[in-house]
Order: sequence, then C-alpha cells, then structure tokens
Amino acid sequence: MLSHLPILQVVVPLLAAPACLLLDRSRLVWIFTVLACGLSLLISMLLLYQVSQHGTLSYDLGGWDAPWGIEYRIDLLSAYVMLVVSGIATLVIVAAGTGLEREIPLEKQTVFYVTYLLCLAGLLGIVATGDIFNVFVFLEISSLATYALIAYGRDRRALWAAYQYLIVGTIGATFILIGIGFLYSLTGTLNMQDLAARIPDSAGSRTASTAFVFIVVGVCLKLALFPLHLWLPNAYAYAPSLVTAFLAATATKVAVYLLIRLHFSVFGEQFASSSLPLHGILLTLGLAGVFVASLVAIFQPDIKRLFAYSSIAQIGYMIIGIGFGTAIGLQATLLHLFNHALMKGALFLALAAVVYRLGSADISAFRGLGRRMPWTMAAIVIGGLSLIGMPLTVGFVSKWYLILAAIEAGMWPVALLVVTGSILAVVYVWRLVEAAYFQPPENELPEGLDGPDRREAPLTLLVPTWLLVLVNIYLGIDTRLTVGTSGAVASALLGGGQ
Amino acid sequence: MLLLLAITALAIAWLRDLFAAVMLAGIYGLLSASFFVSVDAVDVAFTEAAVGAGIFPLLMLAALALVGRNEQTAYRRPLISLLLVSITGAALVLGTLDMPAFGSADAPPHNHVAVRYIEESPKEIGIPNMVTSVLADYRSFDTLGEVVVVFTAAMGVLGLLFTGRAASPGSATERANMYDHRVLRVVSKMLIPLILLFALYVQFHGEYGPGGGFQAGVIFAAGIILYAMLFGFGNAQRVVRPALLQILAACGVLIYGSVGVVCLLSGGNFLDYSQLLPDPLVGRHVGILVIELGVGITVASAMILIFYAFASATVNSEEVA
Amino acid sequence: MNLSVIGLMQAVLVIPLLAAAGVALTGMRPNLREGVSLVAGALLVAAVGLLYQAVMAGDRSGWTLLELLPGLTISFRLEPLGMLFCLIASFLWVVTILYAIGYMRGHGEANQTRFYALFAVAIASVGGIALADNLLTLFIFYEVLTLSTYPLVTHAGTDKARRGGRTYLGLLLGTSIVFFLPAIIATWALAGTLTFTEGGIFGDDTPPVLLSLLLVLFVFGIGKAAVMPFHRWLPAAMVAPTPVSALLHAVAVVKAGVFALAKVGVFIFGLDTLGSLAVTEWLLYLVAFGVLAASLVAMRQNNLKARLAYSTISQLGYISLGVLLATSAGLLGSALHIAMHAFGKITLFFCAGAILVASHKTEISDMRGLGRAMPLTMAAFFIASLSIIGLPPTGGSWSKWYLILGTLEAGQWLLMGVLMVSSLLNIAYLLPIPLKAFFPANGTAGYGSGEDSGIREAPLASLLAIMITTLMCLLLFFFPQPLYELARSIG
Amino acid sequence: MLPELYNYWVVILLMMTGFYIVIVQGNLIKKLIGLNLFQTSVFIFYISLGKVSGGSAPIFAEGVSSYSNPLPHVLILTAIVVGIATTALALALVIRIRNAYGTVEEEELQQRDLEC
Repeated sequence: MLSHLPILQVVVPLLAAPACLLLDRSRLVWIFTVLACGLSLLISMLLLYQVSQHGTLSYDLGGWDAPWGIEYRIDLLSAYVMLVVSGIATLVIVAAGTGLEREIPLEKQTVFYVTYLLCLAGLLGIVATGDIFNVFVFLEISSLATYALIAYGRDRRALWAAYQYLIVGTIGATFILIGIGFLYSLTGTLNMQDLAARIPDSAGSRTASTAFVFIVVGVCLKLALFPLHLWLPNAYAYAPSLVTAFLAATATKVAVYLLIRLHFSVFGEQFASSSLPLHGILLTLGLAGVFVASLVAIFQPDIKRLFAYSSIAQIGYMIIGIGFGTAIGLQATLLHLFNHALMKGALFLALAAVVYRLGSADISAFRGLGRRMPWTMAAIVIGGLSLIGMPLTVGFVSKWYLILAAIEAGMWPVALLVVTGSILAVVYVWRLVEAAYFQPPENELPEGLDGPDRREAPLTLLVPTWLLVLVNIYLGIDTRLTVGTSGAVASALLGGGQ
Repeated sequence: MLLLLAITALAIAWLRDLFAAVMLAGIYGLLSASFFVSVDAVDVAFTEAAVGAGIFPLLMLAALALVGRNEQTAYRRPLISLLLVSITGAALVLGTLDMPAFGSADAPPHNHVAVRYIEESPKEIGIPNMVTSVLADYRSFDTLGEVVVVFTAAMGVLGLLFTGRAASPGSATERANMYDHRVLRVVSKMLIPLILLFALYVQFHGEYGPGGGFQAGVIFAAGIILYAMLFGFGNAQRVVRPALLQILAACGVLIYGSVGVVCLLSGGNFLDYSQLLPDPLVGRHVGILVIELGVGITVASAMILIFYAFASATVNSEEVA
Repeated sequence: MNLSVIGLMQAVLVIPLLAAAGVALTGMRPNLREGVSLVAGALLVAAVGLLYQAVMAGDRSGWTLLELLPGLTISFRLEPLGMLFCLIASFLWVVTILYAIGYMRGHGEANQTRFYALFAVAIASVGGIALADNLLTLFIFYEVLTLSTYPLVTHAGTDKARRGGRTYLGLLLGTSIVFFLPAIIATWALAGTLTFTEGGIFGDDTPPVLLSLLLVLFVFGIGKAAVMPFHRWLPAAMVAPTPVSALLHAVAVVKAGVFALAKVGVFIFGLDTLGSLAVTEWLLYLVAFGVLAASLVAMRQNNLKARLAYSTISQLGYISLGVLLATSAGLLGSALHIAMHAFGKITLFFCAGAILVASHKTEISDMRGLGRAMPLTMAAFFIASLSIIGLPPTGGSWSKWYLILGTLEAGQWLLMGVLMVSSLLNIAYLLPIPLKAFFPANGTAGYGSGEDSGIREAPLASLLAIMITTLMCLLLFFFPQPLYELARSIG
Repeated sequence: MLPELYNYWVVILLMMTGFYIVIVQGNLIKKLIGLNLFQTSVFIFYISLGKVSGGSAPIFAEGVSSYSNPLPHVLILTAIVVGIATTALALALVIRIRNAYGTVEEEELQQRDLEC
C-alpha cells in the first residue's frame, strides 16, 4: 500500500467528500471530515519521509506510462507543500467543530464540509500531479470549491467578493489553458517532465514565450500578485473566518508552488530568464506589492482585511525571492511559503476565535482584548511578531534568507526595501497590540452578546491556534527541517533543472 | 463558419438586451458545435451542442427570470480595457507565428503522444472510439476530476441557493407557464420517455460512437427538466426527490472512485482497469462501462439539482416579493 | 570549574526568567510577588559575583545553546566587557526593585504584576546580550529587550504613553531591522562567521568601502546607543514609570546599545581596522556633535526627566566616542563610563521619581526650595550630578579622565575640547537643580520646612535605594580597582 | 503563412471579444456570457490544434489510416464541463447577489457597499 501513497494523498479527501454527503448528521460529518484530513496529513508525512529517503516518487495513474497516461510525481518540493496544506487543513477543520456554529447555519454545514474536502483535494491534486492539464482540472476543483466557501460568509459582501474572485479566477484559469494549448501545439505532450525535455528544442520560439507569459499571468492572477490582487482583500475579509484561515494558509501557497513548478521544472530557469526580463519584472512587482499592500494594510479598520493585505505583501516577498534567480533567493521563497502558511494560519485562526466571541473583527472590537481573551491575543501577537520577522520565530528565518539573497546578489537597495517593508508590518501589527493591551475596552459589548462572550475562546479553537503558534516558534528555533528541505529543493530546481 | 462565429460574438458584445444575448450565446454554442464537426471532433461537438446550446441558455434564462433582462450601466473604462484586450490579443497572435500551420499533419502534436492513442488504442483498449479510450482510460483521472468539478459546482449551488423545502404542490406559482399549452404537453409526454431512452443509448454507446456518460447525463437531465417545466417543480420533485439526487450525485463520484480503489486493491495502480478481471481487455471494458455510468449518474443528478436550486430560488424570491 | 561556570552563566539567564514566571503566578499577592523579585535579584547578584571571580581568573568558557541556521548558533561566552555590563545591570536590578516597591505603591500604579514580570524578562535579555558569543545571539536578545520594555513604556495606557511607546518601538525596531539586521547578514555574507573574535573577523582583503558602509549601518542600526539622529526614542520613553526610566533608560537598554557598539567595534571590526577606516573619523565628529547638541537641548528642558534623558543621550555619546577612538585608553574610558554613568544617572532618576511621588512635581521650575522638605533626596541628586559631570570625589571622574586620555592618545584635540565643553554644559544643566532646591532665590516662595506644604521624603524603600546608589557613586571614586581591572582585561 | 494561420487569428479575435465583454461590462450576467464566449473560443482554438488535413474523426474504422488528433478533443470535453460548472456556480452567486442587493449592476453594487 505504501507505493500507492501519492494517489491516496489526493483520493482520500476526494472520495471522502461525496461520502460525507451520504452521512446525514452534521456532527458525524465533522468527525468524518476530521478523520479524512488527519489521514491525509498522515499520508503527507509518510510521503515526505519516503521522498527524503528514496528520492522522487513517480506514480502512473491507470498503469499507463508517463507521457501517455497521467503521472503523479512527488518530489521534495511537492511533498513539502502537501505537508503544509494538509497540516493546516487538519487544524482548521478541528477548529471548525465549534468555530463554525456562529458562522454557518446548521443545515448548511454538511455541504460546507463537503466543499471544504473538495477544495483540499483540489489543492493537493495540483501539487501532486506531473501533468499540466491535470493541473488545470484540479485547479478548477479547488477554485470552484473556494468560490463557494467564500460565498458562505454571513455578510452579503461575501457574495460579491466571491463573484469577483470567480471572474478573475476563471480568467486566470483560461489564460493557463491558453498557455497549455500553445505548449501542446509546440511539443505534443502534456507531461511536465516530457515538456521540460522538449521545450529547449524550441527555445527562442515565440510560441513558447507566449505560452510562458500566459501561464505566468494566469498563475499570478491566482496568487494575487500585485497588481492582480484586487480580488483578494474582499474575499478574505468576508469569507467565514475559518475559511479565510484555510485559504490564506494554503491556496495562495499552492499558487506560488505552481509558479515555481512551472517556472523551474517545466520551462527551466534558463528559458525563463533568457526569453524575458522576468527577473526584473518579478522583483519590481514583488517590491511594489510589498509596499502598496503594507501601506494599505495600515489604514484598514477591519482586521481580517488588514491581514488580507498583509498576505498580498507577503506574497510580494515570495516573488522577490524568485526574482533574484539564485538558489538562496529561491530558498528564501520556499521558506517563506512554508513559514507564511504557519503565521497566517495562526493569525486567522486566532481572528476566527475573536469573531466567534465578539462577532466582529473590527479594530474597535480589539480594545481591551488583551485582558478578555489573553490567550487569543497572545497568539495574535506572536503571529504578528513572526510576520515582522522577529528572531526566534519562523518569520525571522525566511527574512534572513531573503536579505542574504539580496546582499549576495549585490542588490543592496532591494535588501533595504525588504527590511523597510518589515517596518510597515510593525506599524500595522502594533495598531492591534496597542488597541488590545493599552486601550480600555468599549463600555458596552456589541448588542446581542451577553456575559459569557467576554470570555476566552473555546478550547477547540484555542488548541489548533496555539499548535500553530508553537510550531511557529519551534521551527523558528529548530530550523533543520525547513532550511534543510528548502535548500535541497532550491538546488535541485536550479541545478539539474530536472 | 468562423466568420459566422465572429459575427455572433460581436453581436453579443453589441447587444444590450440580455435575453437576446443569451439566445445569441446559444447560437454561438451551436455554431461552434458545427465547427467542431467540420474538424472531426464529433464527441466535442455533441457535448458543446448539449451544453452551449442547451444547458447554458437554460440556466441563463432561469437566472434572467430572476434578475431582469436589461442592463443599464455604461461600460467601465472602455479604453483601458480595449488596450488591455488588444495587448493580450497581440501577444496571442505573436504566439501563433511560430506555430505549425493549421491542419498540418507533421505538427508536433500529431507525432508524439497522440500517435499511440491512434495506433494502439484499438488494440490496447479494445474499443473503436479513441476519444473514449483516452478519456476513460489513458487519462481517466482527468475525467474523475471533471466529474468532481461538476459535483463541486452542484454542492456550491446547493449551499448557496437550496433551502431544502419543496414548493407546495398545487400552489399558483409552481405551475409553470408552459402547462397551458396542451399540444406541447402531449407531445412532451411522448417525448420525455424517448429522451430518457436516448440518454441510455448514448450512455452505453460511447465506446463505439460519439457519446458517453457526460452527454448521456446531460440529456437525461434535460428530459427531467423538461418534465419539471411542464408539470411544475413540485410534481417533478415528488418524482425525483432532491435528497435522492444528492445521494445519487455523491454515488456517481463514489462509483468512479471505487473502481479506482478496487484496481488498487487488486494489485494495480489507481484506475488500472486491466486488474479488474483476469482478462485485461475485458477488465478494461468493464472498467470503462462502470466509470461512464458513474459519470452519467453524477452529471444527470447534479444538473437536475442545480436546476431545482435555481427554480426554488425563483419560487422563494417571488414569495418574498 | 568549567562546568560550574557554565552553570552560573545559565543561571544568569534563567533566574530572571524564573522570576518573571514567579511574579506572574504570585500576581494576586503583592508582598509575595515582590519578595520573589527581590530574592531572584539577590540570587542573580550572587551568581554574577561568582562569575566575576571566574573572569578575573581568566576563565573564558562558553557554550552553545542551539544551532539556529546552518553555521549560525545561539551561544554564550564569558568575557570581561560583558561581565562588566552584567555586573552593573544585575546589581542595579535589585536596587531598582527595592526602589520600585516604594515608588509603585506610593504612586498607586495599575498592572503592577505585568510591570514586575516584564522587568525581569528585560533583565534576562540584558544577561543574554552581555554574555552573547556572536552577533546573532546579541541581536536576538537585543530585540527581546526592545519588545519586553515596550509595554513598560506604555504602562500608563494614556494617549501620551501610547504615542511615546510608538516612537520608542518605531525607532528601536526600525533601526534594528532596517540597519542592524542587514548589517549582520552582510557581515555573515562577507566574513562567513558572526562570532566575536579578538581583532575582528574580516579578512584583510575585504574592501574598505564595504567595511565603512557596514560600520555606518552598525552605528545607526544599534538605535539603543541613541546616536543622533536616532535618539528621539529616549525622551519619548520618559512617559514610563520612573523605575523603568531609571534602570532601563539610564542603564539596561541604553547601555545595551553602547555595549553592542563596543562589541562590534572591538570584536567584529577590531580596533586596528576600526581606526584605519576613513569613515570612523566622520562618525566621531557626528557623535561629538551629538554630545554637544544633546547637552544644549538638555539645558532647555524644564521637565526633569526630559532633561535627564537628553543628558543620557549626551553621555552615551561619550561612550560611543570612546569606542570609535579605537585606542585602548578610549576603550577603557568607555567601559568605565558604562559603569560610572549607570550609577550616577540611576541615582538622578531615582531622585526624580522620589520627587514625583512625594510632591507630584515634574517641572524643574517648581522645585525651588524643595531641599528643605527632601534634604536627603536633594543631597543625593547633588552627589550624582557631580559624578555625571566627572568631578571628584565621585566615580565619574575616573571614566572621564580615561576618555580624555583616549582623545589625547588619538591626537584628537578637537574632541578633547568637545569633552571639556560638554562637561561645562553638564554643570550648567545639572547643578542648578539641587542648588536652587536648597537655596531658593529671594522672592520665590520656598516650601518651608515641610509641615506647611505636606511634602515629605519618599517612601522608605525608595529612599534606601537612593542611598545605596549614591554611596556607590562615592565608593567608586575611592575603590575603582575591581571595575578598572575588569575593563583593563578587555580586548 | 497567412492562410495557414488565419484560422487561429479569427479564433483569437473571438477570444478577445469575450474577454473584452468580461472586463468592460458592468452587468454581472453579461459578464458571464462574455466569459462563456471567451472559454468557448479557447475550445475552438484547441480543437483547431487537433485537426489533421485529410484525417477523419478519431473513431477507428477499417481502411482509414489518418485520423484527427483525439487528445485535444478529450481535453476540451473536460474543459467544457468545467466551464458549464463554473457558469452554474456563478449564476447561483448572481441570484443571491440579486436577492441581497436588489441589483446586478456592478456600479450600483459598489455604491450600496459604500453606503453601509
């Protein structure tokens, strides 16, 4: 059975989803979903272990050899991303046990869990597959599920946000489809490895360049790279809080993964840098994203929106890392990909706890929260510090490598801009801290909430949050796993070009 | 043919009446289907006809009934958009410059992976329709994904719209307008069983000619939807209950998936049908039949579900109004 | 021996942390809570005292806590300069707790548990800075110190406090992230190590331009050293309760800054390299300008704590100056001044706090004639002022002596002039305060003998603390050897 | 070259018409029609790729040696399904938006959001 792990990773949540629908009681559905996610997490751990021991795994679906059938291909990079995705998914779904009751009516919870599992399966499928068209199919599974998940938000603006995201996401997917079409017309294959072997033959071809551009633009729409980010803040702000936690920590990460995979494994660094001034563009857009998004974040009264903008800024950092075009830069991107998932997961889960108790994530709700919900606020503070890049948190590790990459590449101004970006993070995190610890709570709670709501969040929300926070700190101190893996991945991607 | 398509497309862009635009979009679907026939893509043509000229306008009209057919606002930033679109288009044209000519037989796509599909599949899989071979066997995982996409959409629509309660039978609103057309009613009564039969034919004939689970599912759904439109949703929902549909939609996916799992358990890779039976060819045959059935079930029930959901939204909003 | 020294070093880090935990747990019972703090302080002094003997015996053992990134460790090592810093900080911690007990209760402050706990955390991070074996370790504790002191600054929770806190955090974190961190990473990229090594870590082939750039980044990046123009945080931090201003913003935090600067100068660049860089000269003049400018600004402050803050900025300039002179006498002077200024300035702040608690006065112009009501406090203020100015019979005269010697050694006559002038300015802004308190000018209403105004000396615990530090100022003039020996063995 | 690629260019024109409608239209339904147009045109592009001159439909028959390429057909079958699924979901969203806001015009929506 061990040799089938690659496919089980995706199929478990994929089939668990319709199975959920057959169970009727929502509590039962929850337990089942937790089990499915947990199983998928276990599989991803085993996969990472297998890959680190035996190297890249290849799995032929339907028993057909690679270029003819669809291949699942798990290398260190995909195993690493799948670990993040399934880990976060598990924690969020555990928190959903109680966290959901205030956000989604009971009769819709079953459908929610089904959609959630489908989204997870879609994301995992994108990461696991070695076939470029299969990427498109699973991208659409996860996207459709995501639109629905966002639209379950209580605020009516959630609907509007979901619609906007749907339009942008579909345009992005269609762009990717066009790119795939060009690639196919040029090479006659859809398998990524086969493509990588054949693309160099047509280097310099305008068709290949166009394919590359369309795919990159399509993916960038998905990952909300500045200036294609306009859909993200609303989507994150109005989605149910737990959905936001899940999406923020996984969906954009998978998009970044896709960019890295296509850029480095399919087209190859050689092609990408020779046919276009891609590095310059990525650096510029990344930096612009960091600054614009951070500045906007500072002025957001809604904290979920604030962290949504912060996500755009953090994506900017990841893109900058790719833009250096060096192994250390790529390593920084990979580290930040992993680390940012941890930070944002923790932050948004903590926000979900706040919303659960107070019914709002507005800055005014945070006044005096340090006393009312000390554990939740402490989680937010630690997550925020990690975002800033304080030592002993994961944020420091990724920032260290990013700056190191800039200095090594001789780009001092970039290094300075990157650190200046962190200062902006200090500003927006600190607004929150000030409100929570050094402002008296508003006299009256929002109407409709009574005594018990002054309390700390329930344990089912706190435990997953704090698990993530602790991982944040642990991996900020013991960096062997993240640094080692990302280093190996980066040199593999740049070195052999696969 | 392409010229006609272009004219239709521009007309859609030009028209302000949404109803007309939807109709034109349907025509566009039909036209592209006939284009597909002309370039030998019969399966695709079949599907595009069913979807582009069938389901799509149907859904659109159902939605239009709710939101009104006129658009009001002026265009937003037309110049910038035009510029953006032109740049994109120019990039695409640039991309085509190095492409192999249209229809050329020595273009790379026809000389690499596809060769095996064309030359070996009748032997390896044992069925003449190569599209079905590729769809249901070589790239069957994509098709599983496709079914899941449909399932996901159904779930999404369900979560967004469905209130779960059926309209009370006999209420004034639930009797569809078309009920009053006696001729239509009688003709349809005869037609619907035929449609359903045809669906079954398409379902099981997919290995030999154009067709397969998806097309069959769509046709089947069309039959039920027609029934619903004529005899009211309350009646339709009594015949085909939404709860049952949900279970069926899930079952379709599960059938497909469990074929894969059974392959796993019998020692092959996921979806490797040759492991199903001692004789690999027969095994493949059975595998394809079963998964096509799964596709058909899910697609049909998902489509009907989506339609019910839209209809129930109609009823509800009328009640609100 | 070796093992126990390491154990002691660990104790230096762990004791305050345990104290913080203990304080948090016993928060409900103030007497127990402050008892915990005091006991921890005493233990810490004992541990540091033992370590002092080890250092003097030539022990330089160290240990690595963990490897953060490949080749980058969090590790600690015993070393005289750090020992000096540690010694002062831990000793003054006990005294400050004593003082704070009187002050915080007398002033009726809220959130006292948070206050004591964070205070302990700050001391732990000072221990980490002092014992750090490499730049990374130093940086980490440096940031922890910033973060743990921020809530102390905003303690009051008023708008003014929050504004002050924002400036404080913004400048300290800002400089450290924008300048300090890139400088560290660049150092790592250039030299391949961050470990403090005698004589510096850069190879001879490192281009001087890069080194100059790095030095500038370090000098500005270590914002806690309050080199102009990044000094604004210090006056802003004065909204904190006085014990915080006293220990942290006259001793721990600011000294952590100059200490880090000294470490970088001596062990990253090496005095020789430092002296050979052209940019050092410019930085020297910049710092010298800061010394004078801060003194001038101090003269114009009517708020006592603000005046003391600017005085601190100016005095920190002395220390930075001493390091940048890159001579052994200058370094000696700097090291001694870290200690001498600490005792002097903390006394001054204690006095300011005592005046606040007893008379609720913060403005200097209101303090005329206060000497009759609070003779002990004002006498202490006078003695500490002498020490800051550098006049015998106080410890401050020694450090100033060596600093001036340092300028002479480097041939910087101009800088010697700056030191002289600034000493005169010190006299001008410090001495009038006690003098006018004892001898109010004619025509202004004095506070009489205290009965009619109701003003008395500060609470006993605070007064005791003031006495101790004042005594130290005097004692260090007569017995400077222990510190002198320690400072001599640096580098 | 022109006649060889002419087909593609017309298809690109079609795509861009759809794309333009998506971007420029403020009516949510019309946007979806445009999106559908855009996607359908991409399908046409793919199917054109699969055409082999002189080939016949890829259903095995005795005596036929040249077939059109079946792979793009398969891909597009999948893509069509994905497209209609997306449309269905989007329409559901539009209906909900209409119920919640009372309009399906983008500008009015933005105004109503600003009001609250």
